Amino acid sequence: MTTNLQTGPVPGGRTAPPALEVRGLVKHYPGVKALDGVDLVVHQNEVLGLAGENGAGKSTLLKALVGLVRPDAGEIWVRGERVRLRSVVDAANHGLGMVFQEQSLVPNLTAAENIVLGSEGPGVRRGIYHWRTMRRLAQEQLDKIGSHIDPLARTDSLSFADRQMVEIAKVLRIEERTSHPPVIILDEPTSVLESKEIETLFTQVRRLREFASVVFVSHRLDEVLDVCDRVAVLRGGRSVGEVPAAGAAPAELHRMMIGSTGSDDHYHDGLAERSEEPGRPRLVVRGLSGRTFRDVDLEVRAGEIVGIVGVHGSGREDLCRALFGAEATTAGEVQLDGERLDLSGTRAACAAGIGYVPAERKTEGMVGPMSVADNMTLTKQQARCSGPLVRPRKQATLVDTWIERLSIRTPHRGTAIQRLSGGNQQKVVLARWLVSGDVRLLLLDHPTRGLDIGARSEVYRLMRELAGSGVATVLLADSLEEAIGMSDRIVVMSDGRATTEIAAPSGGKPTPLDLVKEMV
Amino acid sequence: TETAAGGGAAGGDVASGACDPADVTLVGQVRNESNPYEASWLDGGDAFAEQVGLTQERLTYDGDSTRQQEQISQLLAGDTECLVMNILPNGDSDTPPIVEGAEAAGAYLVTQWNKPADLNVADYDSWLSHITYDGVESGRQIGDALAEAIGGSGGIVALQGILDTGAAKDRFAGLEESLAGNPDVELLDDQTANFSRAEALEVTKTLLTKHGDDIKGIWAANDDMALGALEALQQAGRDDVAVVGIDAVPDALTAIEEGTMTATVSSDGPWQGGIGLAIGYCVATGELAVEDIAADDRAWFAEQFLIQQDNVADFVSPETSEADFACDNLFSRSQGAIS
Amino acid sequence: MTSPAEADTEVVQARRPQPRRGVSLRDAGPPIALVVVFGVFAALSPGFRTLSNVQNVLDAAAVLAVVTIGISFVLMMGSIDLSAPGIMGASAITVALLVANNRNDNDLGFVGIAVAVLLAAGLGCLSGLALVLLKVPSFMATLGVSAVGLGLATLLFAGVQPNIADPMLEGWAVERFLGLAHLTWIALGCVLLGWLVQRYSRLGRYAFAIGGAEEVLALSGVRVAPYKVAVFTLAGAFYGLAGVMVTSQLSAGLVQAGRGYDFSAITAAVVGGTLLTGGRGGILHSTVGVLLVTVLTNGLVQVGVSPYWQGGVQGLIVVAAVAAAVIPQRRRNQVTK
Amino acid sequence: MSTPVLAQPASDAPVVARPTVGQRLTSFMPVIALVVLLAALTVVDPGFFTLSSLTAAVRTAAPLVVLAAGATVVVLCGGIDLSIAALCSLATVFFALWLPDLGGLTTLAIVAVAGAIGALQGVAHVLLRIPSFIVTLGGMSIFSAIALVISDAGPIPVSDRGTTHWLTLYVAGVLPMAFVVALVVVAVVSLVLRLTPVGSWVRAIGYSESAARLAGSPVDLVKVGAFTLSGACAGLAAVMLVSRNFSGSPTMADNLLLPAVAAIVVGGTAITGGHGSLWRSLAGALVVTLLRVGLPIVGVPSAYEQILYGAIIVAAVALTLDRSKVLIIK
Ligand SMILES: Nc1ncnc2c1ncn2[C@@H]1O[C@H](COP(=O)(O)OP(=O)(O)OP(=O)(O)O)[C@@H](O)[C@H]1O
Ligand SMILES: Nc1ncnc2c1ncn2[C@@H]1O[C@H](COP(=O)(O)OP(=O)(O)OP(=O)(O)O)[C@@H](O)[C@H]1O
Ligand SMILES: [Mg+2]
Ligand SMILES: [Mg+2]
Repeated sequence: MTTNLQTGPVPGGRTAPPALEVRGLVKHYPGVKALDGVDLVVHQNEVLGLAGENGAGKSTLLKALVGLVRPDAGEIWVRGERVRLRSVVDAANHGLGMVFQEQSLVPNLTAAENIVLGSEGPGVRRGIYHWRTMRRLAQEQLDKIGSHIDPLARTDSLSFADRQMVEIAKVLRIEERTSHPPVIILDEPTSVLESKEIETLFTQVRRLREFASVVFVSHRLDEVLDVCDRVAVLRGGRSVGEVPAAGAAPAELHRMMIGSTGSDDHYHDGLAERSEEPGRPRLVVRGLSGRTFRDVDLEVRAGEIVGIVGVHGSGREDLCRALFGAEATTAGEVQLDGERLDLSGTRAACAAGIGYVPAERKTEGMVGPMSVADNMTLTKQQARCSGPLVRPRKQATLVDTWIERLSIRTPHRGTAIQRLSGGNQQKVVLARWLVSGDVRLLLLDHPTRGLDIGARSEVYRLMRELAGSGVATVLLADSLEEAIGMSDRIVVMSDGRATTEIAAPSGGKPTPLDLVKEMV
Repeated sequence: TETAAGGGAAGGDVASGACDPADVTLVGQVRNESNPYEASWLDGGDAFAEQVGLTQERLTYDGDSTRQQEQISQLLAGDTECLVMNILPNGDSDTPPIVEGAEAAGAYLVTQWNKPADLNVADYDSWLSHITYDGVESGRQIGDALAEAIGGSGGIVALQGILDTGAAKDRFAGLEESLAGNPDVELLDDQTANFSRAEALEVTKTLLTKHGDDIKGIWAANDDMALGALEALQQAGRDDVAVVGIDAVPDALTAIEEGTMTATVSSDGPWQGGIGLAIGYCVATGELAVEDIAADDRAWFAEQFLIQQDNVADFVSPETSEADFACDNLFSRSQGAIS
Repeated sequence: MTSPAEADTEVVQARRPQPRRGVSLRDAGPPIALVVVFGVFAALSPGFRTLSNVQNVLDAAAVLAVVTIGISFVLMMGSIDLSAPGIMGASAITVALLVANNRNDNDLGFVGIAVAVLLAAGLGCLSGLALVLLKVPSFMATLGVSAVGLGLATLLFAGVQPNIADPMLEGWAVERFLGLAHLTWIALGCVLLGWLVQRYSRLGRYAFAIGGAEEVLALSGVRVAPYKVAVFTLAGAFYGLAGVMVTSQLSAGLVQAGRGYDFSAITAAVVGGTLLTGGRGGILHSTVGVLLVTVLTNGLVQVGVSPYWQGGVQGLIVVAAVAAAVIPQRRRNQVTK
Repeated sequence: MSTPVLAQPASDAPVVARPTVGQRLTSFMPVIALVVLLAALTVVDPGFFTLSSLTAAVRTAAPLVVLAAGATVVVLCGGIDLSIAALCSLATVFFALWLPDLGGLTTLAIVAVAGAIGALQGVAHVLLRIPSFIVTLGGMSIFSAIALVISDAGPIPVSDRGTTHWLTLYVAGVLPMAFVVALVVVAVVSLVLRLTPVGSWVRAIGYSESAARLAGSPVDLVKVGAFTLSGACAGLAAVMLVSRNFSGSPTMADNLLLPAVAAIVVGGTAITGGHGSLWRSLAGALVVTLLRVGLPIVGVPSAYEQILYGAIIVAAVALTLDRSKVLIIK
């Protein structure tokens, strides 16, 4: 097979012009070159995968394609015509629509309103809402993706996955907007979905290919290769190449992304380094009950990683929050290293040596406008203070060390964390619990959500390293594979109860199927 | 650390004013220009200033004590050599700092309405005079007029002014005196409506539902509230209730003329605006020496009249004549010293 | 660049709720508080529970209701509006000078009222423009506009109280229909109008959405600036009408017609369940809040609480009512600002 | 199998994020606004720009600076304190009542009690989860009522002026002591915020309270602390007012609420929390004071004064707010 890195319109009218073409796109941010001359071609009726490390510039590129980022240089061509995209509406009129990496729905509106937002068409006539029409328009979109959500439900009362479906239904409104075949851009749509929902999504993507082009971003390379026709790779803001999906291996893609080889079975990296002997029980939970979980017993030994799996609504997230003192409990007792744990608040939990990485990074994990350094040292003041006073020098050294150790891509420790790519933000959040070196129990809620393979391996390595040094870890994994790969033991929760426990030693890992059977 | 006197021309010998009449600066300060009484006060000041060929600097502080103090200290930080101030302090507590400031800067000061009882004008050189109306007397006068209007017996309600002002307290004390003299008149309720027409409207409505036909009369600590009460009565379709107020604002006089309101007590805004400046001007230009002002004229009650339907015509257009402000006639309206 | 979906805290709190339509239990706090407060006063004071006092309470709520409806749209957007005193003052004086009055020969009647409301809408629009064009936070923009309004009113006032002689405008406060003053019916009409706008107009729903997640609207290609300006303009118009209503009640145009209405309206809206952070509540919530506040004011007089204490007791009850209303929704990691 | 074409990725040398000239300028905007206003007033009335006039202006501004400084920390935490003015009035009454008994200790007692009252509001806010706007609005009316009742609805004269005399002195003959105290308050609080972790906690809470809490920051403690400081500052401002007015009165400071909040916003502190500083509020308070006293003194008629005041504070905020820090303006 040959590589086709196209840099211009196909001469001689061999075929129709590509649906979308990008030439030499450049975008600078203070201190970062997010895009450094990206070239990209999306053909009609194809699904193009876009891969690249965290911070490679994928989101920036895609935002430029829907008019949200004004590029410093470069050209965008849509169906053989050069366009300047000034706004989302502009882009939509050219048939370009996007599902954003971070969810972008208005929480207090109905699903129907969100779906038609900005392009209500007959749903709003002369500024007056026609709820029936609105509902019908939304229902049409929801039917397309086979979702059974009530269009008049308030969006904030929907589950995360349902909201994702609403987003997809919303972007499909593009079809209604232009007569041309649209280009639908999906920026990491799967990172928060479960396997069943992912399947639905992929069915949609394949359906879309019949009449549209799709750009698809994901850090799960197997997924990318599964659903895409072709995969383009970005690195450091540049296009570094592309491969046809058919027959390509994740390892190959990975090599292009980071410039060296890596393996896809990274879950098992470094397994050998683990000591096989978990220590004494560190966390002991007895009959803990809360709003969404009941009578949970759980034990985690020092140096052990325990995965908790369960579907949405199983109560595992609230259990984690309760252990961290961020959710009220109604009954039960928790001991840490034999001492009764104070569950009255997050501060007590931190003081006891518990660390928590929340799933909602953007609102709960980090303080966007504050610097990387401040975010990293927000919890452990002894890490940056001598006595009551902050020591900027000490803080700087410490933060720089961790930026180095976790290879966090940031222009400077003083950069606002919101300017980092998602993966790098996550590393900072993790680093928060590591800087002081006194954490005994880590509660990780989807710690690898949105991370690229490299960062993921890094996080895995870190987790193992920490486990090796005796830290007990509770892991709510991104996928069953991750749970299986990383955990020593897996607890299955359903309906608020811990129902089963499955051992997963490095020799005898269960299969995902084994788990699914227990979960439902 | 050392002490500095805040002012420019500090502590001169103020008693012997020797300013060129053209050099005198006239300042009148009231709460705001958005109520008719105080606007007419400033207009009276303008009229006096014109009379002596000067202009008056009009200051307003929007009923905000701190802002009044701020303006005065800023004013006193400028040229105070021939400064004459006719001030309406926002409350009793605002008077001492104004007086002290003026004394330190050597500016000629006349205050009106509000003064703590224990602050003695004669202790100061540049605080020339304090003028007020006898609130207890006015409160009692309209109380009596009200009692008479309802035939000497029956229930009344009182609308008090801003509770922490001396005027509100004095006037209410006057009402209590009147009640003592009219044992058959019963005070059913007293509420505050903060001297405000709109608040008086709401409070009166509520009192009307609470006490119903028992209310025969409404005693209001000023005309604005009385007018609000009149509106409430009109809206409730009651025309059997007598209403009294204080201040003689034009609308109240009209209401008395028409017979909807029973009585008010005159306060003469234009005269007040002129007289304060006139006293200061006469002292500043040397036509009057501070030591020549009689002790009784340093703090005095100005003449006031109970206005009822029979004499209202005399007050509809209050007039001040130039003669009122002549240097030898300044204290002609005195009803005696404030005891 | 705005980041997409600063995902509203609501999203975070509502972790795994049941899909939900329309009204929910968490809205029930303020109405319950209203019923309780009403019940307590009715038990304590025979004067309170008379029909005429209930009419009186409704009449007394009229102006506050109109102001609160206006402010609710602004609060829904997550902005704040302190311009009511200035705008009401300007409109009160304007209408008093345009209808039959004792200062000039104007007798424009209904047109005068319309002009006053338009002027008020214009002042409201000014707040909106300062917000979206100069990017001045609404707190300051509206405070500035309030000062401008008071200045205009003082200029027009010119030292002489304009008293109105227009029979229609005077009649609004005096004449009754089904036991309620015309002004009260006007206020009820405003409640209905506000509710329809909130529920069935793009302006209302977008105001709601702006409070929920402004950035998302931009991502969806909605230009929020015009809607913000429109909301402030609408609010201004409501304040203007309220100014006219005060003028009708007092038969005179007062510069201070709107004094204190800014904070009472915000209190009423918040007591009714509108969040100052935006995105929750609405006209009906605010109406309940207005009734609660008015019942309190009236009840404290009826019960005979000393005027010295009334303000304090009212403050205490407001805090207690809000506390009671939020207790059922209290969560560990809840954000309260 | 294909051979992917590999291009060389750009080596991204770490760039140190230095503030640009523009960014530096925005942080000086409050001062620039102040200077511009002063210049404008001087142009209108050259007599305004004299040493004694400026001295009077900063002396006047002192209580406002202190009030605004305390409330700024609450605003930085994302809340608001509407009770400062009423609490300050109440504190003036306390001062006048207690002075005969406590003598020289009165000042300390007032600051402590006002701080404790502030703390009480903070506790109500964090424990009951009532928005600070409501708690402090309630506080405002409750404090007013208490002040009215205990003062018997009238001013209470302070005859012993010795206790507050020091506040009326001048440093080096020109700098009013009250203003120096205000500067010290601003400086000390700023330093505490800067040199201890409290500063980043405050900002974290202001920007994102839930993230701060999940990072184990002492959110509730810091908030209660902010309200305590705000209350204590109201107490200190009360002492300054008493030193100026020789009496305590139940409504003395009531009208300082909006100017104090205006000072904070004019300084460029985001009313939504997170971004801002006490120095900005200091400049803001001076701007507001100049507007309050300057406009009438240079001879602007009352009606136009209000219009100008409105226009200028809006313009000042337009100038001072750093929009790169505050993405969404509500
Ligand atoms: N608004 C911004 N201001 C400054 N820098 C930015 C901004 N947005 C993105 N960047 C920088 O541009 C680079 C590219 O970011 P981008 O979000 O496009 O990465 P990405 O490939 O989508 O990463 P991820 O897989 O983590 O989502 C990163 O280094 C990021 O820090
Ligand atoms: N069939 C319909 N007809 C009219 N309006 C509808 C319909 N369905 C939904 N809506 C709109 O959707 C809204 C649902 O959200 P709404 O804002 O009312 O929620 P809420 O429960 O009142 O929220 P909150 O508790 O925040 O006040 C309805 O209030 C209404 O405005
Ligand atoms: Mg991205
Ligand atoms: Mg609702």
